[in-house]
Parts: sequence; structure tokens; C-alpha cells
Amino acid sequence: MSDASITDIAQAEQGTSLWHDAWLRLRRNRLALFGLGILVLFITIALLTPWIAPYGYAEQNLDLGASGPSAAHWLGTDIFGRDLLTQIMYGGRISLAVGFIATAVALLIGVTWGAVAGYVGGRVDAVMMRLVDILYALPFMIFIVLLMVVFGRNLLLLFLAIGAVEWLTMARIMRSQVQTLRQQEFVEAAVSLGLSPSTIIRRHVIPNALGPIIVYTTLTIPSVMLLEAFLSFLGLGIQPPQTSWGLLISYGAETMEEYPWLLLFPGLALTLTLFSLNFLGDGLRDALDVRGSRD
Amino acid sequence: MWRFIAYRLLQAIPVILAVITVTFFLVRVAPGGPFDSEKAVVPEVKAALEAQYRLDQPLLTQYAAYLGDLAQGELGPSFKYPGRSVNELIAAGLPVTAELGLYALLVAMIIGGVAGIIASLKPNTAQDYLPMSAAMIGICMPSFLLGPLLVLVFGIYLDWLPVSGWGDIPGDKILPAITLGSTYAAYIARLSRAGMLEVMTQDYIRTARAKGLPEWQVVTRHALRGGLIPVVAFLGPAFAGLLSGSFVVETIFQIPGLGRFYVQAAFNRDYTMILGTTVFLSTLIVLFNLLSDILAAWMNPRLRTQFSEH
Amino acid sequence: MSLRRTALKLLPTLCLCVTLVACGSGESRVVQGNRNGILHYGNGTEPQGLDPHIVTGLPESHIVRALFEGLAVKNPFTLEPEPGVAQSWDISEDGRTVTFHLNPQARWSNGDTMTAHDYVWSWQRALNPAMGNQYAYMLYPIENAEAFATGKLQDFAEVGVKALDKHTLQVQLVTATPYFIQLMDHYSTFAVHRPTIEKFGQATDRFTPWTRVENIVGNGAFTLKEWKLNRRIRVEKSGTYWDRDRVKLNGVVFYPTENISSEERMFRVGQLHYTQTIPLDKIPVYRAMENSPYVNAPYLGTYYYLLNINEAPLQDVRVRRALSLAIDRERLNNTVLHAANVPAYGITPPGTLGYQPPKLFGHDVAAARQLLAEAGFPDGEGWPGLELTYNTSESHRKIAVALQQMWKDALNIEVTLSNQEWKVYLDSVDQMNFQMARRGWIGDYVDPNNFLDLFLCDGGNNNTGFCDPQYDDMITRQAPRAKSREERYAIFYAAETLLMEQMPFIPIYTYTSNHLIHPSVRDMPSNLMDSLNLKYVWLDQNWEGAQ
Amino acid sequence: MALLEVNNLGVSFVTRNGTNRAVDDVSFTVESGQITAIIGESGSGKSVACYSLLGLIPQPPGRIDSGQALFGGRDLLQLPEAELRKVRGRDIAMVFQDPMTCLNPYMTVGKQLVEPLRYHQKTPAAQARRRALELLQEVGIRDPESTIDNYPHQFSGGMRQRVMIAMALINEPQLLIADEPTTALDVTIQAQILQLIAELQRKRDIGVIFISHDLAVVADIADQIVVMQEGKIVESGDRTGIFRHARHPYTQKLLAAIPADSKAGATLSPEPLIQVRHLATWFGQGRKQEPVKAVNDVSFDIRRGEVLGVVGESGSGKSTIGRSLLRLVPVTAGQVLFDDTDVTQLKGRALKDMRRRMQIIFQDPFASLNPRMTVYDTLAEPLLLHGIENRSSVARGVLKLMDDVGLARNFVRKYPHEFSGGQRQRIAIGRALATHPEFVVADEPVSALDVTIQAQILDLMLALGREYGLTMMFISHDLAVVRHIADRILVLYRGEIVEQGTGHELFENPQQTYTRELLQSIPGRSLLQ
Repeated sequence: MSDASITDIAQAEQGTSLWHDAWLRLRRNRLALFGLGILVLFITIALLTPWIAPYGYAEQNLDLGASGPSAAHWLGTDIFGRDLLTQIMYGGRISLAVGFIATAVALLIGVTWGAVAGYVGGRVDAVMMRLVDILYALPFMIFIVLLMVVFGRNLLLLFLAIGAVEWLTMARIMRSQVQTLRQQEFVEAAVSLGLSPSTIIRRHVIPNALGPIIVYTTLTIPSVMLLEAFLSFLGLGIQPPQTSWGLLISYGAETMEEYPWLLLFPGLALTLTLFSLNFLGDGLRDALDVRGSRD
Repeated sequence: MWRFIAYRLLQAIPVILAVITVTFFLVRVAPGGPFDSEKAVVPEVKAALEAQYRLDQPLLTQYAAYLGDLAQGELGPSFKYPGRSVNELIAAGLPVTAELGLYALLVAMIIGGVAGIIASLKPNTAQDYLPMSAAMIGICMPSFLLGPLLVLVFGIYLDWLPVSGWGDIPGDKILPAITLGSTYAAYIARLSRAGMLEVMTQDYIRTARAKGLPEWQVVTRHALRGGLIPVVAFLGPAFAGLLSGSFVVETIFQIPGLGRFYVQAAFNRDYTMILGTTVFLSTLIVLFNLLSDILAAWMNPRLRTQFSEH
Repeated sequence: MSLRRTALKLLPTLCLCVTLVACGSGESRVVQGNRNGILHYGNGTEPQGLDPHIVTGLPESHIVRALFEGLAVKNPFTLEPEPGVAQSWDISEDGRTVTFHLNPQARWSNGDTMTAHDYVWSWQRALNPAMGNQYAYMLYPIENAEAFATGKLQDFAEVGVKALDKHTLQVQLVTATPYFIQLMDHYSTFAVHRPTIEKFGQATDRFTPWTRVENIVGNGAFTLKEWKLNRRIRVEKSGTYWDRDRVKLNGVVFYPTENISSEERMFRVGQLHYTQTIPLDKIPVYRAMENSPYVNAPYLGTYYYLLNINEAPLQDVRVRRALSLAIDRERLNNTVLHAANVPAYGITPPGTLGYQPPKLFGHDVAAARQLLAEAGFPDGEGWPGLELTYNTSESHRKIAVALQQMWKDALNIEVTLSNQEWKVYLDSVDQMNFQMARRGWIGDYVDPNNFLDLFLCDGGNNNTGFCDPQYDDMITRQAPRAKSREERYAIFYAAETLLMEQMPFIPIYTYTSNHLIHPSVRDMPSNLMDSLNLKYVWLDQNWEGAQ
Repeated sequence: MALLEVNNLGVSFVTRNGTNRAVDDVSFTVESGQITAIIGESGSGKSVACYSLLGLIPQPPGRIDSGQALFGGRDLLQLPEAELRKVRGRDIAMVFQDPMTCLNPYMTVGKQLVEPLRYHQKTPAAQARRRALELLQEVGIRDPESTIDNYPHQFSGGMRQRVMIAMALINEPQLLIADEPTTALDVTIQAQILQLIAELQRKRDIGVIFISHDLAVVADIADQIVVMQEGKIVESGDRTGIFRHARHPYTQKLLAAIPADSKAGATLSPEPLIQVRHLATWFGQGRKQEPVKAVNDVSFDIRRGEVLGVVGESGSGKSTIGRSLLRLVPVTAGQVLFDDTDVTQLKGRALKDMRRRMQIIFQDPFASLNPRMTVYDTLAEPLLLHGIENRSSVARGVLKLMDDVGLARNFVRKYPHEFSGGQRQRIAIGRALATHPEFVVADEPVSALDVTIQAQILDLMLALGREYGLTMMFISHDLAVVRHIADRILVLYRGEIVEQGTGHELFENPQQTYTRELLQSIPGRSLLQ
């Protein structure tokens, strides 16, 4: 074998997967990079919070009470005189974890469920989607209260409960995507190669349906963060003095006139996350759409 | 067409039946009963109350009796509001919530549609980013935040609009509709932008341009219809969502709608009310999904003729 | 495309709407109300119903008490009973026989005369177990009433209530009950109109439409004119009420103001004369106002934490006392609660009809640490942890969070919080499935007994596991036999002292009522019961000039 | 004076990878009353040159660098957008390639038809409608009164193209630009449309620019021919000049690519590899509906090493036969014996093994390749699946396949969209051959390709067929192509076989009218004989 063909083989074997290529393309998208940067920053802060937070998260100063931004408390304090910056940092730990993990759970279930239903079709599809319909219609609150009573309160359950709700829409989107993809000739080609349905779904269908799923995912994460606050009110979520952005925002909303900073800064944190996610999501969608990079 | 509708409705029956069954037993196992209150209830009184509501009978008997009533369209008496039937309560709340939902949907479509279309005409420019960013804020702005904010600004500081009520003071429907619609506006903006972007690359748009039509006519006459089909398909689920999700807005604005009943029923463990609203809403969801499918099909002539031929 | 056309058509309409309303909302409801004598009243929630023998809540009571009237009525200024349907009453020497003389002018709103028989029939209905009246126990002081209400006695004739003639009602009590006359102002003892109820079903049916606008017959100062679910209930001055000349309002509109922030905003723009309550953090703002509409008054209720004394480490009284001593109630009240309440050190609100509860302890960190060390947890060492359960609410959370930190700071112990949805919380408390739980008790009538009998061994609302025969004896046997109010209060004082030494609960504060009341509202005094008597209220159109 | 005179036109596209000069110094003229054909393969700039005249290329990324286009004394390239709009659809009208996508599916044909009239002439609605009806009649729509309010999907492809033509002519333009107007149509329809355009042009005495990749198509109608390659005009002249005396090698290559010969009959083993017996494939349409009988009671044999051609127009069931053989659609009845195994009965493991032995190449190389898989992944997948190569040897196997199908090795990490149509089809062929199949179904493998590429791919397939010892089923609507490659041909009409024989037999002595009709429609036939 000639030298040339050896380098060819080496080149062929060098792992440049779809994701690697997507990353290369993503690196050229400044907005997406900005989003990614912010997210990485937030996650890093969240991870380091116990060491870098200016105050203890339960540390109160009742006599100080709610005070606006100052040199001692950059973002002000809440009614207990707790440092808001510290609260937001600790809240971010919970919110980001809930946002990402619960969405990942929803993604896993929803994408699998929708892909199978859409690909297999027929009766299986009908039964699977009717199940989704039923779950859609159940009174969510009762369901949550029951979950809590049966399994007790823990964070894992919170993730599952949220995931259990959010996957439904995910499954629907996935299914409709798959239904159109199923007709495509490259799927037919895969069938004629003798690939098993599960391999076809995994290798040929899902990667091509990712675009809308990614966009929906980036919208899901912030709404999951807010949902967490609601569940906390039902008693399923986290307990004081632990906090989350969703809770901080809903507390802040109560006193938006008296202590506007209590709403403004947590709201800013969530909004920034949402925008970053969105830029990243759109960027990722474009990056994964290998055809788009032609123009 | 009719066959299709009949088929879909037929399919809905087992779904709704399953929803009823699961809900029925779900609420019974949930902790706390309808008669629990902070001051302990004398056991004899509690027994008397339970007897009045058939709660002393075996669960399966109650279930069968409930289904029997349901078949006759009876949703039973409310636990929380003695002297009122669930039918009556739903009948009182539905028109209000439906009206609110409709306005909200209109707001969502106007704001979202316009934002999405404007954004799609010049993708990846300021004309795209600005309306889409505004739409995104709508998504992360929950109604418990947006509602009071709007009230403070327009109701109190500017004193332009009433802070609450429904049909009592002129203009009191505007803020609730905007609050409820904004979240959906954001989704519609994204959908219509994506839809329009897709359509604007179609060959028939080039045909329209080749005819010499000015750009705005190309957009309104040729692109809009195809571009908005995904939006129309979204309207059904959205309206169903508006109906069941209007609780927060109804509470903030003191609106006598169904959303409050739906959520409070769960808080009160008002068994018949939970079941009644759930059955009712799940039926509505099915109907509206069907309706928007039909509408989307009707907007697409290819599907329309398929329907009418069948 | 038709969609576009519709949108185009709607556009001008929308623009018009905006310009119309942009001119401002016009004259406010309050200004209109002042002119027309209509009070706009924020009433908390949609009433469950208006049947006096079914309803249980405060919002219901406000409306029911406008539509009905008891035999005796509490004067809103003094809380002393004054004539209602009964123009006078006699109490026998032994205090066990009460004879009411009904006002011959008392009429039902359809014109029927009110009779003593109405009361016999109504009380039978109120006590009938099939009725499921949760406040039937208000009539338990009457002889055999409890037996009848619990189904042990079938024949109502044996219950101690008799119509001597058309206008004379005689009641036989189990034992002398000083607060019995007061109970006549509670809606569960109100008379209801028999022909109306029977027209729509059996006496004890819960589901009949007899309370609807078109059907209801009452005997109060007002009559029901409009009932729009979740929207408003409108009542108008009654033309048949015996004391109608004293009634100054032409009508009242009750609003189900579920959301307290919304209620406050409605008040601010002049949609309400009166709010049920006020968001905690708004208090400083309103308090600082000139001519402040903020009204704060003592209220007959106590906010406390139940301690489950069957559970470690709370079975040790030293731990219980340490927890209580470590709380700086003054500081809590002055910071988080915006000084809106009164720190409590016992169960009975101070000044309950002249009774002053003992104050056995205060904020004493050193003593608390000492007690905890004696109990085996010096500086929190070996502390097994403690969970505080409360139902989801902004103010409960605030108090819990503040106390959690106080305990941490003072005793170096961890207390975890657990908020629960309302019904779940009720279930937990009822099943004693908690270690420490928030609780509030609002008095049904103004008497220390109403608070102290909570902690009887078989008290349905005890929920602590506390049981002391000596305490039971003092409350159930010694106190009713007391010859004088002083003697009775002394027994109560001793009993409460015993209770607070055992500390089966931690008192936090005594409730106050917090309202926003428009300055034009007159003669709506605050009182311990927050008792609303609309008969006296009037609206001053010239309130601005008057000030 | 010429109707349109284009001088030194230059258009470029600015992309991330630099500026791409799509049209380079192009000059040509169009006379009134003549058809000027612009010929070139995709990417040659022929469409861009015409679109840029009317301001129809998106700017950016497009950019007109230089030149002028004189039309009626004005330079179109200098006109402001508003003026240009008045020219578009009124003085110069266009007909596009794919009538499927170029008509607005959400509007009735009537509404679309009158739009140019209503917009440019402000004609009253009733009058415009009358005019539309007349024109529909003229372009050969039967019973326009009842079909004018139908939607485009209710018309067949040919009818749609007639509607497009009517729409272009409704303002009586002086110049008609037809961009590959027949490429997406069946041969018989193509012949009709070509005839229609020629007729209308003569009758109205207007100028026509006819853009096509296929010289044969314009052989009968063009007056002037312009040949473009890579943005430049390589040769131009009148029809006879180009066809008889082409000077430029590219033009000669184009002429040579027109398949004109029958495959010489080869000696084949008589042993059949595949025996199809009473095959029927029906598609249900709901319970009460009559099923679509796509393939109805078809029997034939394919001998080992044979290339069997299957011809028919769209809807004849030719694709369904191929897919039925491969079990890609459920078969309703009948048997497919492959080496004496009934393929229709196979399940699970046995089916998977059978799939290795039979492969398919699809028409549209855009759709048949997973857009998110590189060439390497696409080719490695079957190799690994069937254990032909293992993890360590798979790279070598992939490169071998690329060599076989004539793809440069350094393309191995590229995605399908980075390739031209011909290259993509090579990848698809490589994928099909990866499993070392015995039998390959080629479903219109070249009809989406430019003519010169067509010839290359056909030659490649023949060569590979020999090398791998393949038996092949070659499906096409184009009789000329099939004749070139197939040993034996089946003619399919409405799900049934109407005639079969060798290419030579069919061409020289067609038995059925339908076959004759097909033969008549082969474009440029007159010229070639």
C-alpha cells in the first residue's frame, strides 16, 4: 500500500463525528458562543458558590431587613437582611440543576416515546399517543400532591415530576417530525440495508429531528425553573432556607413596589439564562443542520 | 370529512374514560378530604356529611354511580359550594373563561403573528432580533409577574385601565387578555417566524415575484397562508391551555372564570368539582385539537379535498 | 384570506378601546358609593353558601349576618350583647334558664312575623345530625342538645328549648353558661324561614336552592339582590327589618377578593371601601401615610406552634421550653411582621373580656441554652433534628424562616422546614404526623374558655398529645362552678399557668385585624371579634371636609 | 433591433468561502419571434444570468458586477426596483422548472392566473377571469370553466405546467423566459409541452429564452443556441450550426451524451435469479375506498447477470415493483422467488441476510442520503452491519468503495450537501455495493442528473455491474436511457406489463400503441436519426 493511502486511512479513522463538526460550526457563531459563555459562567459560579459566596445563605440580619444595593450587599438584602447576591448564587445551583436535569429527563422520555410512536405507527402509535393525551388531561396538582405523599419529599422526585409533565409535548413534536422523516428515502435506504428499527431511529431519524427539539428544549428549561417554584408551593420542591430563582422571583413579585431589587436581580438572572439558552439553542440547531452551513 | 371527525371523536371516548377513572381514584387517595378544616369536625357531623355525598359507600359503588350520573350529563353536587351543582358552576365560569381565552388568543395572534412575520422578513438583522427578543421575554415572564406589573403601570401609575373586574368597568378586559396572551404570543411569534422563513424560500414565492407583485403583496397574498399553518395547528392546544391555565390571571384580576374553580377544586378536595372540571376540560382539549386540525386542513387545499372526498 | 380581513376589521375597534379607556376610569366606585350609600366591601373569598346552618367561614358570616339576625347582637363598639330579634331576655338565678322575649315587630323579609316556634324548628334543624352543621356545638350548652346532635337522643322534645308562646322562647342550659347570650350572635344559632326551606326540599337537605336570590327569606337588616359567582354579592336595605330606621346604608356589595395583593390594588384605585386584610409588606407604606386608611386592632386569636410531645426530643419539657425561650418575639414582630401583631406568651389573647393571661417567660437565650444542656444537648450537641410543618403561605414562611435562624443562633440546633399544601397540612396535623406544626386559633366567642378548652385530653383541636387530668378538672369542673367572674378567671389563670409550664405548644403572637378602610366609612369600629355589624355603618360624603 | 441585448453580464455570489463568479462576461441577444436556448449543466450560470436580468436573485449574497441588458431601449440592470417590477410579469414573463412547487398550493389556479393582469393592467375582475378562461383553453386545458377554481394539486404535472404557461402569457409579454420547463415531466408530456411552447411563440411572434441542461430537448424548437459552462459562454450559433458543426469540445461532449444506441445483446445464462409470479401491490385508502392497484398481477423473470430495464411514466407502478421486490413496501399477493427463496415470506434474521443480497439506488440523491452522516459513516454502516469489515478494517473498506465508485479519497469526511448531484449518486451506488449484493434495483438513478453526468453514471453502473457480477433492475421513464443500459426492457402501463423485449426489438418494432407513443416522445429524435 502506498503512503498516500495510509494517510487517507488515518484521516478516515480520525474521529470527526456530527457533534464534532457541529462544534466547529458553533464556534463561528458569535451569539451562540456568547450564550454558551454566559451559561458556563453561571454553572461555574453555581459549582463554586459555597466557596465564593459573600455571605452564608441562611445568614440573617433581621434588624437590617430589606435594603437596597450597597457596598456591603451589592444586590441588596431581603426582608430577613439576607444578602441577595448570595441568595441568587445559591438559588442558581437549584434552578440550573432542576432546569437541566428535569429537561434532560423530559428529553430522554419524550424523544424516545415520540420517535417510537412516529416510526412504528399504526396501532402502537395510536395507543402510545392516547396515553399521552390521558396524561395531558389529568389534574396535575393532585398528581403532584400524591407523588409527594407516596414518595416523600426529595429533589430527585422533583426532577421526575417535572420531567413527567414536560415530556408530553416533547413526544408530540418528536412524533410529527419522525412521521415526515419516515417517508424519506434515506430511511428507506437504511431499511434496505437491513438495519434494525432501533438503529434506524437512533442513527437516522433522531439526528435529523433534533432542530425543533433543541429549540423547544431551550424554551423548556426556563419554564421548568418557574414550575419548580410552583411545586415548592405545593410542598414538593425545596424548603426554606434553600432557595431557587423561581422562588426568589415569586417572592420578589409580591413586593415589587416596595423592594423592586428583590424582583429585578433574580429576574435578570433568569432572563439572561433564557437568552443565553436561546442563542445557544438556535446556534446549535444551525450547527447541527449541516446543510445550512452551505450558504 | 365527517368520517374523519367521527373517527377522532370515537378515539377520544376511551381517552376521556381513562382520564375519569384515573382522576376518580387519584383524588380519593390524595391526603386530606373535602370536609377537613382547621377546626376539628365532630365525627358525627363528618359521618352525616359523608353520607350526604355517598362517601360512606364502597369506592367502586361510588365510581359506578358517578359514571351513571355522568352518562346523564350530571356532574353531581359540589362539595365546597353546597346547593350548587358542578354543572352550574362550570356553566357560570365557562363563558367568562372562554371569552378571556379568546381575547388572549387574539392578543397572542396579533402580537405574536406580527412580531414573527416582521422578524421573518429580514432574518438575522435587528428587525429579526428585536421582536423575537421581546417575544422571548414573554416566555420567561410568568403571568404572576406580568399581571401585577401591567396593573401597576396601566392601572395605578397611569390610571388608564381598571385594575380588576370583568365586564364591570369599561376596559377591564384588556389587561387580563394581554397578560394571559403574552406567553402564547411568544410561542406564536416563534412558530410564525419559522413558518414564514420556510415559505419564503418556496418556489411559488419566486413565481409571485416574477409576476411583478410588490413585496408586501407577495407576503400577504402568497406567503401568509402557508406560513401560518403551523400557527393554526397550535391554536387548538393553545386555546385548551388558555382555558385550563387561566387560574393565575383570573385570581390577579378577580375574574369569575373556570380556571379558579379548576385549581381551587383541587385545593379544596372538592371531588365532584375536580372530576367535573377535568372531564369537561379534557373533552374540550380533544375538541379543540380536532378543531385546529380541521382548520389547518381547511387552510391546506390539498388536505381539504382529501377530506371532502372521504 | 379571511384571517387577515378579520384582523383588519378588529384593529380599529382595538384602537377605539384603547383611546376610550385612556381617558381614565372615570369616577371611582367609592365616590359613587359614598353618594348612593353603597358600601363596597372586600370579603376575601366567594362564600360557600348562605345557609346559616351550613356555612363555616368568615366571609360567609359577613353576608349571613347582613341577611339574618340573631336573638341578641353584639354591639360593635363594646361587644356587649344588645337586643336583636329578642327585645329582652331573663336569666334565672342559677343561670340555667334563659327566657327570650321576641320583638313583636321582628319580621321575615317576606313580611311573616317571627315567632319563638321559628327558633325551635330552626335549632332542631341546626342540631340535626343529618344536617352536618359543623357549628352545631354552639348550641351544646342547651340541655340534651349534644345528645341530640350526636344521634344519642332521637326526640327533640327532650332538648331544653321551648316556645312558651308566640313571642317567648325558653332555653334550659346544662350548666350556667355566662357566654350563652353571646352565642346568639353566631350564625349557627340563627333562625331560618321554615316555609321557604320546605318549599325546596327537606329541612336537612344541603343541596336545595332556597338561598338563591329569588328564593331566600331572611330577617336581617339587608336583603339579597344579586349573587354573581366569584364576582359580587349585592344586598340592599331591607324594608321589613324591625330596626330599619337605624340602618343608614342603602346597600352593600361584597367582593370575593381572593388575592390580597389584588384587593389592596382595588382599594388603592377606589374600587373598595374596605379590605379584608393587607399584604404584610404594604403595612409600613400605609402606616406612614397621612390620614392612613390602615386600621390595626387586637383580634381574638393566637398564632402558635403545636409541639407533638410524644415525639423525641419534644417529650422533654426542657426542650420545649428551651425552644420557646430562644424566640425573640419582640424582634420577630418588629422586623418581619412590621409590628403588626402582639407577641404572645400564652394561649389566651390578653384582655379577653377582662382576662389577662399569665406571662411566665420572655426571651432568655441563657436560660434556653441551660435548659437544652440539661436535656442533653449542650450547645446543640447530639441534636436529633426537628421538623417544622406549616401550610404554604407567605407569612407562615417568613415566620418559620426567621425562627429557624433564631434557634440556630441561640441554641445551635437545626430545625428543618416543611411547607405543605393546605389539605395535606390539615391531614398531617390531624394524624399527629408532625413534630412541630404551625397553628392558629380564632375565638368563636369572647371567653378564655374558648381557648383553654383546646388542650383538654379529648379536645378535638388539642393535637399535641398533652393530657393533664388536673387541667381538665380545672377547666371542665371548677371553672363553670365559680361564683363570680373573678373567681372563674383565677381558675383559668391557674390552669393556663400549668399549661404554659408544660409548654405543649409555643405561642408566637396574638392576632390583630389589619384592614384598609376608606376614611369616608363611619361607625365601623374595630373590635376583638372583628365583628361586622352593618346596621351602624354609614358613609360620609364629606369626609374630606370633615378631616 | 434585438428584443433583448445582454452585454458583458457579470454576476457573483459572496459566500463565506469567498466570492464565486457565477456569470462571467456573458453576452447574447434574443430576437423577437425566435427561441433562444441556453444550454448548460447545473452550476453553469444559465439560470442566474436570466434571473439577474429581472432582479430575481437574492442580493446579498448575489451581486451584479457588470454589464447591461437592453430591453425596449432601457437597461434593465439600471432600473430601480419599482420600475423593474413593472417589467416583470408584464413585458417579460417566466415559466419555471417544477410546476409542482411553483404554483401557490393555497390559491386557486384562477386567482393566480389573473394576478398579473389585475396588478399590472388593473383589469376588472370579471374581465380578467374571461381572459384567463380563454388562455386556459388556448394552452390546452380541457373544460377550463369547471377547473379554473381548482387548486394546483388537483391538476396533473403537465396540466400545471400549462397553467404556468398561461399565467406567463396572460399579459401578452414580449419575452418569455422558460427555465427547464419540461425537466420534471414524463417524456410524453415533455413532448406536448415543447410543442405548445413552440406553437404559442409562433402565434404571438414573441421572443423566448429556453433554459435547459439537455441539448436534445431543444433540438426541435430552438432557433438560436447558447452553450454555457462555468459561467461563460463557450459556443453559440443557430441550431443546425451547433448540432452539425459543434466546435467546442464541451458542446461535442454534450452531443455525445445523448444516449442513442441500443445495448448490444450479451450472452446470458438462462438461469433466472429472480422469478416474480403474480405480484400485486395495492395501497389501501381506508375501508370503503377502492385500493390503488399500483402493481397488479405482474410476472417476469430476471436472469443472472442481466440488466432488466423497466419503463413507464409516473403512476405506472414501476417504482413500486422495485420496492416490492426488496420488501420496502408490503406486498399484497404473489411471490418473489430470489434464488428459490420466497422473499415475501422472510422474517427477522433471514430477512436481514436477504437484504444484504439485494440493494437499491434511488432517484433523488438529495433525499436518499442521510444529510447528517458523512460519506464515511454512510459507507461504513452497511460494512459493519453485515460484518463485511470489522472496526479496524472498516476504513480501508470505505476507501476501497470510494475508489470503486470514483470518488476522491479526501472527500471521506464530507457531508452529502457538499457534493454535486453526480457525486452524491456515486455515494449512493457505493452504499448499495457495500454489502456485495447480487441484485440491485436502480430506481431512476440518473433522471435528476445533468446529461453529461448521466452518461458517466450509466457507464459507471455498467462497469461496476460487470466487476461485481451484478444482476440489475433499471427503472426509468426515459426509454433512450433504458435502451442504452438494459439487456431486456419491460414496458409498464397502469400497473401491468404491456410489452417486453430487447431494446432493439422495441425500438425497431414496437407492438403496442403505448410503446410507440413513448418512442415518439424521445426528444431530439428527428435530429438523431
